[in-house]
Amino acid sequence: MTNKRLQAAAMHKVAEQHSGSRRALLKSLGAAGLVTAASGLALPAHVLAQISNEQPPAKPRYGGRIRVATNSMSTKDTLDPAKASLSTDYVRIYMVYSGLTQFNRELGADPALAETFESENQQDWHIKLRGGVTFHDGKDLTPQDVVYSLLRHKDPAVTSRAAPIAAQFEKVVVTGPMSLRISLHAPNADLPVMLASSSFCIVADGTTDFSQTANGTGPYRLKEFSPGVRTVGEKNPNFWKPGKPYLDEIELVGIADESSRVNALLSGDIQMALALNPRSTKRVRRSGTADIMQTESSLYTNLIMRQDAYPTNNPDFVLAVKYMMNRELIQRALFRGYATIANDHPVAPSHKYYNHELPQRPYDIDRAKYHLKKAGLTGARVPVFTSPAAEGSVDMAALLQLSGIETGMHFGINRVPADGYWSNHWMKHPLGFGNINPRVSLDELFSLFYKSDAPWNESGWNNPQFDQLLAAARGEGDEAKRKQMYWDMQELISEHCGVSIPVFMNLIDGYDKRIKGNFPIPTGGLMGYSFAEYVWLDA
Amino acid sequence: MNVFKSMPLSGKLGALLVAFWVFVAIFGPWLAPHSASEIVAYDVFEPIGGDYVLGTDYIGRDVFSRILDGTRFTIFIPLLAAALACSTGTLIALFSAVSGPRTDEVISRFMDALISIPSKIFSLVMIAAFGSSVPLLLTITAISYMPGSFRIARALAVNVANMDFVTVARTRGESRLYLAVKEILPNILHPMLADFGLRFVFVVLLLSSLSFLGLGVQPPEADLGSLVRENISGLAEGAPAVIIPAIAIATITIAVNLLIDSLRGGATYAARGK
Amino acid sequence: MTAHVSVEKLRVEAGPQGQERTIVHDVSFSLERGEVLALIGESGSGKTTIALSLLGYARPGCRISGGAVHVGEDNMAAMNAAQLAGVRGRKVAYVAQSAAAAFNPSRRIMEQVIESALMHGVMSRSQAESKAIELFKQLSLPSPQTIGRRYPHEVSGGQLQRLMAAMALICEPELIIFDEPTTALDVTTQVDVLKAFKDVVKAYNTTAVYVSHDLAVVAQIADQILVLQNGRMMENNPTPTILNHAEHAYTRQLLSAVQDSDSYKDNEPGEVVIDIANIDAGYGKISRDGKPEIPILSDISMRVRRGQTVGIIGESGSGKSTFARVIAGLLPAANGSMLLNNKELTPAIVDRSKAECQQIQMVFQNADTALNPAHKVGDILGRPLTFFHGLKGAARKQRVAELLELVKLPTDLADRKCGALSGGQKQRINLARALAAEPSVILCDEVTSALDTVVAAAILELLGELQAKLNIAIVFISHDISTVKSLCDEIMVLYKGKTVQYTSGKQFASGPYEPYTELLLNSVPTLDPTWLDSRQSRA
Amino acid sequence: MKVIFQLIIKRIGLSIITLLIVSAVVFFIANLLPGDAAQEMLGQSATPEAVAELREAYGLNDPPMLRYAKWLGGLLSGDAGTSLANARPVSELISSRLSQSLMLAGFTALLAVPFAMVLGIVAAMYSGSRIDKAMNIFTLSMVAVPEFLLATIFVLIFAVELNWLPSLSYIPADAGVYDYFRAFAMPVATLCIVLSAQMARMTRAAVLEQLSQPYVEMALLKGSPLSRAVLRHALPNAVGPIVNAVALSLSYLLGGVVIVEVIFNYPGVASLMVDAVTNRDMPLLQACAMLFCTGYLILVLIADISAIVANPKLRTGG
Repeated sequence: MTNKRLQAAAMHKVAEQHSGSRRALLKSLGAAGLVTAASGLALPAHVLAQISNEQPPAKPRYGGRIRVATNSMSTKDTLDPAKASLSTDYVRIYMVYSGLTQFNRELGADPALAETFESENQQDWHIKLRGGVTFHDGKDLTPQDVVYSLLRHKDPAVTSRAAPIAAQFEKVVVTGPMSLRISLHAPNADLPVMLASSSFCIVADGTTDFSQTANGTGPYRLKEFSPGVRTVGEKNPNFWKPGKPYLDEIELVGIADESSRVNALLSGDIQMALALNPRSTKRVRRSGTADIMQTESSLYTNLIMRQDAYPTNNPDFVLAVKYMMNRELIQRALFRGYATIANDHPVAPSHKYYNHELPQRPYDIDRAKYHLKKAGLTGARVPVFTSPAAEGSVDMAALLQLSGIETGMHFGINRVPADGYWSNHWMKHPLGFGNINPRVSLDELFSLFYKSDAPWNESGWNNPQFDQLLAAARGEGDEAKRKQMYWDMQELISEHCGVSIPVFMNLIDGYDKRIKGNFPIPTGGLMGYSFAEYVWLDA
Repeated sequence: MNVFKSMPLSGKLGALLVAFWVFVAIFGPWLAPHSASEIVAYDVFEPIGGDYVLGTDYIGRDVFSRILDGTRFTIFIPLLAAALACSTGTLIALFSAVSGPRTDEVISRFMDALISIPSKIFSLVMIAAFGSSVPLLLTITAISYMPGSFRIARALAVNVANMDFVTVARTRGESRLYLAVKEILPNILHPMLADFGLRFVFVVLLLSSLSFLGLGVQPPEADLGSLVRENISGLAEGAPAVIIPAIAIATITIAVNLLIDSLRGGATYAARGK
Repeated sequence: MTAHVSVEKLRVEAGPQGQERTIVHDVSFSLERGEVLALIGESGSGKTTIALSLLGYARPGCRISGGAVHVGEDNMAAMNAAQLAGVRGRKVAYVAQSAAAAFNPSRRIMEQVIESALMHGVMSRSQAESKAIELFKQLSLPSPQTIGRRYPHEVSGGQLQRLMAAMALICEPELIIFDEPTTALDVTTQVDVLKAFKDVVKAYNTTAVYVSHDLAVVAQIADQILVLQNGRMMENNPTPTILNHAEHAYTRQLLSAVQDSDSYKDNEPGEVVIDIANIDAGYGKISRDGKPEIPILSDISMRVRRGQTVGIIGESGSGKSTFARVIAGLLPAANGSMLLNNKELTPAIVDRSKAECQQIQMVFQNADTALNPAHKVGDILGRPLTFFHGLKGAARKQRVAELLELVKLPTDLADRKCGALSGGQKQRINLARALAAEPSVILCDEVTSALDTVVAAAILELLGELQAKLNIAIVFISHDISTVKSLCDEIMVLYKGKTVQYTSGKQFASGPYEPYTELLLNSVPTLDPTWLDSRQSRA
Repeated sequence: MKVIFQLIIKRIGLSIITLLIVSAVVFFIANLLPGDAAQEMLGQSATPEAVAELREAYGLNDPPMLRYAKWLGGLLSGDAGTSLANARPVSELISSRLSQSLMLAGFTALLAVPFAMVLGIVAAMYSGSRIDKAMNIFTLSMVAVPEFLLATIFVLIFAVELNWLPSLSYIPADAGVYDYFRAFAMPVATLCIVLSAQMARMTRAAVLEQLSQPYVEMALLKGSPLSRAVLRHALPNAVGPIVNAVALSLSYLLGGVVIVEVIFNYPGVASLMVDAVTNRDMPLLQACAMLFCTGYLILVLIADISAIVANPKLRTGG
């Protein structure tokens, strides 16, 4: 299939970029058992002292200006890392700011502003900052900036998006001229990964006004910011990564309409585009001037069956619906193959803890009929809420409706506007769709979405056994046991939880072929939103 | 039939096309070879004349079936909405015309206010508030185009209200209701019919605009505008999935106007709303 | 000497292709240079159509289908559009019936008067303007130097009509067509306008065709008269022959309708139906002393008895129609008193009872606008029957038939809409509707002025018969002094909202007269061709 | 001139009433919207506590009438409020977008109005002829294509295939005439087609009505060719209804151009208002509604004034 070929090509390209010294270093570290690639990162902290991505192999070209389009923009656009909530924001934040750590392509975290990131007990973390880092306004980076940047998330007035995570911080204190300590309420091995998210990027101490200015340490300085219109960044000559960045200027815009985004890419008005539709890939690749970059991710759109509502609280109904999911068709028709079949749990096959012994749930109308009959719901009419906000959910619902007719029940599709979906519909109806972004750590993913008291326990699932396993896994030192626990949890979700996850969707970005230095980082499109420091424009 | 015979050629063409589309709208769902939501082919955007008469759409559904199924939305919602908009607009205009200047002023200002709210944004708010459904789409489009109808009907009604025969009825001591319904209304019906045709087109276009914003009829159902919208990515390769529904919309709106133009003998019509 | 203008077997057809009807049948006539021909006939007789064909023009929907129209060397019927444009306005000019409508309201008078001169390039702008001013003087227009700077709505109807003559004469054409140029004017104005026309035509030795329905007017100006009926020539003879030895019966009928009778009415007075005393009425705010801001009527008193007709006479702007509206309650009087059958009558119609409304019925001038075109005759007549007398079904039908018989119309008219009826028929229905209410007084506002002479005479006759039969009171409003004289028991002359003279019909027949009444009486043309020349110009 | 002055004074008074109605209507229907700015701000990660706090901070816990009164009070004292979504003054957000919208509207009007007038006048002059029928079909076809399709077709042809024009309407900071032309060509063309049809049909109707007036016949009988009779005589008198239709059509250019703004990524006020709805940003939403209403009223006023200027009878108060 074309898509396989493409993937291979992409991998090949990536391999090229990462040949040489950097690749060798990683390999040696891996051999030493210190790097856990593509994982929930429980690696010893001193490994983070290594700088990755230091010297790209191909000769980068300096200079040039590109325009990059994400899939949204509005007056809600922000320069405040704490408020960043959409892809456009993430890109903008990573353009202007740096974090203590940053994501790499193997789903791990590399040190960034933190030179070292160490902990004995995974509860008290000691951080030594990189020296000689300056903010865009010339001020030196100090531990006080970091303390301020982390603790402001706990201030309700800041209305931070990361407040639930920041709640784990017990104390953040300066311990030396360039060092500080983060004390957590409970151990968490994933802290370095969590701090790589854009929310925890470092701002200058005392900054409260983010409406017009952004004073960060990132690769680009803010030149222009008009919410809902554009953001322009110009090269930061004092960026702390020597030799970077490459471009003189990046203009960031949002183009909500996908076909406009593709057209803009093909007509050369933009050089990179986030989130292309699988259906557009053929056109883009045929153009000769542009290409696509595919990022396999654990992004998924799931059907939520609330456990506190009738009839979705009936376990047989849940199973019936899971058997009605025509995963192959969804993967093939809806995503043109740019998706990986999922097994009703949120762990992607590429994950190291993926339970590959759990049998794949098939599309099986007979079994669906059986369970439906057992639930006494044959012939029932159930409304299902979908929205363009949850990518692909509208078409998935249409397919489900067809399966439903075969099985002997009717799903009434209720498409509601993307506008207000998350606050007003998500998790509020017996049957509706959700859309969950990739999370690096399974602990974070399960804690946020599947634990009985998780803030976004989408289906209202309550399984004490799962909760116990989750708590145990967090503190489990033995890798094999830990893996077994995560396997068990996947099975529990797949068998009992009121969510059905048909496929994981691959992220597709479009880019002008002159753009070089790009590779997938699975936390999001456009290299985990952090393309700005990596790419250059070939002549 | 006499009416038909007396029409100019363009009117006959319009009438035939309208009849054709109304037929499709009524019987289309039964004539469709496939279910409108069934994915029948792996290949998307297939051209005309393959296994599927009008090719396949963006996920491999049968375009022919989807058009047969979707036409009824593009015919009946605008038909009803335009009828609602024109009738309520006319009734309010009649009331306004026979009421005192103060009531008239208040109603007119209120209508001005409604006109100035962009219809797409109004729809966005209403659909966000109540969720999309055919009755709601009807209500929204009717409300959006009612003030325009009102403006025209009021202008006509005020003219008629100054005619001597209305004065005669006034001197008889007739009630306002009688003046409005029996004396004025029959004389503004004809121009309002023309307005109705215009409004029909506006509703068709508003519906397709709404589908662009993702606010149209509930999937898997799709009106013709939604078909154009959902298959727009096939435009570059000239997919029939996007071109045929667009042509269908064009022929429907043109046909309705040709028909109505010929019914009023190509006469002029008064100012229009938004 | 060859004829200057000759029309041979002119045939004009109307209607769409395949359904033509002939509206002018083989009309022929010829004129010497400087001669004036009058085309006379009722509406629909084809007189205007013939006149327009002299300009090579047929109104939309009509076309000249046969014959020749020679003006000098040119055959107007055989010229193309460009040739016609070169002749019109320069060689042949046109004076339209309503100058108010034929002047472009948005352009200054001078522009329009000299337009044809400039278009045809016969003189420069300054030459044309001085020529126009000269013509204004000749046509006895006030302030000839400046009147051209005004807009059409800023001058009076009589002045406009003369300005239009100036417009026609600007290029000193060989032939002028006057199309009912004085019909829309008040009698006192008509005299001056006619005189001006006559003088100017004589001064320039212009050939003229004068279209009119009024024999008395024509008698003053024409050398020969062509009588038309239904598009056919009835009689074409020199004026004295027509006036004194009319050959055709139709001509004689026309003559008799103009013949001034010295009869007057003097009915037995019945009891007083309406008693109006010291009425003031107008528009705008009413001041403390009961005078409106814009007064129309002041201090008017009138008394109408059963079986009597009171005539109200005045020119446009005299307030005579306003008076009818005041009585009907459409324009509430500002002060003064009104008694209906010795009972106080409230000024505003909204405060009147149904019975009071029923007692006073109004008949409007223009039956075209007074009858709802959407209703059937039966409904128009039936509505007051139901409304006032509660008649329904067969009883109502029966009464409608009786009413139709009463106004001498076939009873099968009840099922027809009034759009297709003739002017006379409509006016009868208009009258019948008023009678349907069985009122004690009927207000007739210019009921005959939109009708042709012969038809008008029939309506007046009917009115007299009905009054005798039903013993009702009539208020007869008109600008036509001879009609009022012959019809009314009492006559009131209004001028600028005030009563000039209020006297019995008997007295009115003999005098003495107030000066204004005298002027009115003397302004009515007679069939004596010397009448106009014997009048002294007022202007 | 006195008449116009009086008209303006009267209209300002009535406009205030209309604007009040608009604000009340918008406030009412916006209150029907589920969720509020606090929820939208926090989005998917909202916790009830955080929402409650933000709600308090935004003053969303006040009863609706009080909030409306506060907003109205602020507006009367010249303060349109602060955007809830990004804490910038609403006036600032709007002013930057408004100039863009006005520019788009202006260029469109400059092109569409004359184009529509020519179409309409020609059709009226040759009414009933083949030219007229062809124009009728042409104008109908123009409105019959959904504007998003039209815009996309333009982009595919002129930007993607031919590469003549940019697919996005960005105006560089140091833009020259050519840059403006390139940036505006497609959005303006799209809107022209959407709007011209209607205006052309109205112009035709208005001119046709004047053509049946006696003074036009008079002009023809004075020897004026048809074109002169139409242009010099009929047209000035048709100005009233034409400008009215034009005003109504142009009022679409402020709030109705969402789709064009989205497709060409043009930062205008229409998409600003859509943002305001999405973010439940009431002060911004209200301000946009006021703006559109004012725009509409100004257009109608201009139309009425032009009708008066074109009509000497109204002009002199006769």
